Amino acid sequence: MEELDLSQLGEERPSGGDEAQLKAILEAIIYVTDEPLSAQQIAAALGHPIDKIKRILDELVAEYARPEHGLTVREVAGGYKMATKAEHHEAVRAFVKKLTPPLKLSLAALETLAVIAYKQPVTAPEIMEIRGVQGASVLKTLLERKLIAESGRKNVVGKPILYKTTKEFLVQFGLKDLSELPTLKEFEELGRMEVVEPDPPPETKAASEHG
Amino acid sequence: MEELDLSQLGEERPSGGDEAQLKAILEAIIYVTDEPLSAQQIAAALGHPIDKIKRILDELVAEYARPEHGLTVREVAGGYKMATKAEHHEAVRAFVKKLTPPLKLSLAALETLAVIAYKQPVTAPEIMEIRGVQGASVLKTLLERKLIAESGRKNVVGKPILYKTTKEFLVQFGLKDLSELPTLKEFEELGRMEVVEPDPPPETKAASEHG
Amino acid sequence: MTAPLNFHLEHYDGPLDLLLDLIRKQEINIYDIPIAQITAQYLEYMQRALEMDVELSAEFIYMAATLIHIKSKMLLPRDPELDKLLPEEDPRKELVDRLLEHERFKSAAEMLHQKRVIEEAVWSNPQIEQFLAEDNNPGLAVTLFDLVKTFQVVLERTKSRPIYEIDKEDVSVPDMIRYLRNVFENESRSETISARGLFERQRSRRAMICLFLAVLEMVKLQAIGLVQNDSFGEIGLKRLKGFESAFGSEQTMTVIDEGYH
Repeated sequence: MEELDLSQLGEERPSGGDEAQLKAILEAIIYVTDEPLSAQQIAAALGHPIDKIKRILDELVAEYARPEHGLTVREVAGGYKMATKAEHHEAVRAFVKKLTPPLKLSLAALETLAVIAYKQPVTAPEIMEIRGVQGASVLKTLLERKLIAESGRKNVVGKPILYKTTKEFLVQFGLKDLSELPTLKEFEELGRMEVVEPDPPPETKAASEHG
Repeated sequence: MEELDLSQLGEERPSGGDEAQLKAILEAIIYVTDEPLSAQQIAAALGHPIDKIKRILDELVAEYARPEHGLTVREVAGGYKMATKAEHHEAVRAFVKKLTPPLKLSLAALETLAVIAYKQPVTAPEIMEIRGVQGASVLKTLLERKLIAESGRKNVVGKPILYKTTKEFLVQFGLKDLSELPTLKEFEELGRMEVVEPDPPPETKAASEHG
Repeated sequence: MTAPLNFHLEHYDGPLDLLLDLIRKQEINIYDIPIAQITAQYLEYMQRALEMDVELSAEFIYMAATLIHIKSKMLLPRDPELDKLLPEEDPRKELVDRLLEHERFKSAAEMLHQKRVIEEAVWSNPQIEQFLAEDNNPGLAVTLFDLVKTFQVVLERTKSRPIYEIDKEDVSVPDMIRYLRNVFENESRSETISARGLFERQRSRRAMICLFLAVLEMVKLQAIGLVQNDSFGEIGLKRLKGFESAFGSEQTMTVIDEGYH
């Protein structure tokens, strides 16, 4: 396939007259970089006189300083950097806190959940046996998230608790019922595992269990 | 960290200053977050009516669309997101450091993705039928990159897994929603136009087929 | 007939791709495909692929059969009277429909590619990290696919479980006694359990030593016995009558726990 010619998207060489264009480019550059960029660095990279760059940067600083902007272009450490205005930090922080977090699971939790999903009902020792990992279980996390529930006790000495997945589990993974879980055979048919990511050495895994 | 009472942030006090304040906060929020945020999410978290939030967001979109801005507030995957404008990519590229992880897809993967995008939910055998190729290994790539996801099973013999595109697909391809995709009919018309009718070379005349 | 194209032998992603390319490159009207010509070219491609040891999948051969079938159908003379009553469908129609459908999706793929090119020229620089609370530890946002894949990985790991030293504090003799108790409880009463099997399942030297001591403890308690059917044969562990009285209450374990503390 051919590369799309992006010059069609309306880029013109920033000429002396086209200050709006240059200002736009400066805005984009300051947004994109994490480290403060000095006027000199920018001027050198874009091939424009430093005075001109400095003047336009100052315009940007002044514009973003207006109260209707929540962002600011600041001069820090001899360079320019975009950031949120300090007076809105609490509002932003509160907002971020309220964002419904996606279902996040540690690798250990995901492994445990996978074992329960496919082997249910199953006891904690059995899960550990399958996972080949000893140490603190993540069952509590999964119970708290209502992804698994207790399902009676196994009729062996010690009567260990059996675990199964819940309705919430089905909802979270978009399953109508458990029979919709892909079988391992189906998974393998999706193409041989090309061992994409090398398995972390077992020591690290065991260590992270305890951590 | 104390929870800030967001209702202090200018609600129900219909003065221009408050609206400017709210706009500033919206700008800061969109700048900060990595997932596209829907107007509804923002309205719910800030405790403002959605109409008001939507109006101010549209103002932000319009303002950043002006050519003197190098940034844009885009509607992607049902939400709003800040990014640089594509037309400045050459100037910006020099300053970018590992911001967008590359997403390189093979032609086979793109075709499979196209079939899923248009026919979803769709099963692996149906995809293969359209593409005229066996082998589902690209499905694994697409699943791994979270561009597609399982979507239940089709109620036919064998209960094959159905696939659909994800929100990540919309984000990666810069789509507001699926309805933004051109219809398949549009492609058909494109194809028809390309058929440079008469004048087939003599030996290809249909008559020679039968003779 | 000589092929008008320079075939890129490995280029085609399936027979539909090859056919479309033959048709479009020669500017053939897709609604009136000269089937004999295309079939010949198609077969020539397959021949060349064969010569160059390019592996062609089954669907290339199936398509060759389809083309020959269509060709033969078109050669059959048709009864003009019957045609009036029961107009026969063009034998090429089904193939043409598939080709057109395939082509539409090729165009769609091209469109997606162009959208990606634009997205690759767009950068976003979220700064959410600065606003995340410290207790908001990042985890994995997971899908069903992740779940299956994880299970697969767990099973793979079970197969090739390596021996490694785990934390010294992790295994003790009482642990191993409990482990053995569980093993026997899950087996039928008369079953002999292979000692070698039990030891092979251990993942550290310490675990093996603890298991060995645990076996001795349980033999001492007369909960289990050792059996060997022939002089150099496998050693097996067998549950004895004393098993119940030894483990019927928690008392035995309490004593052992204290003894090894």
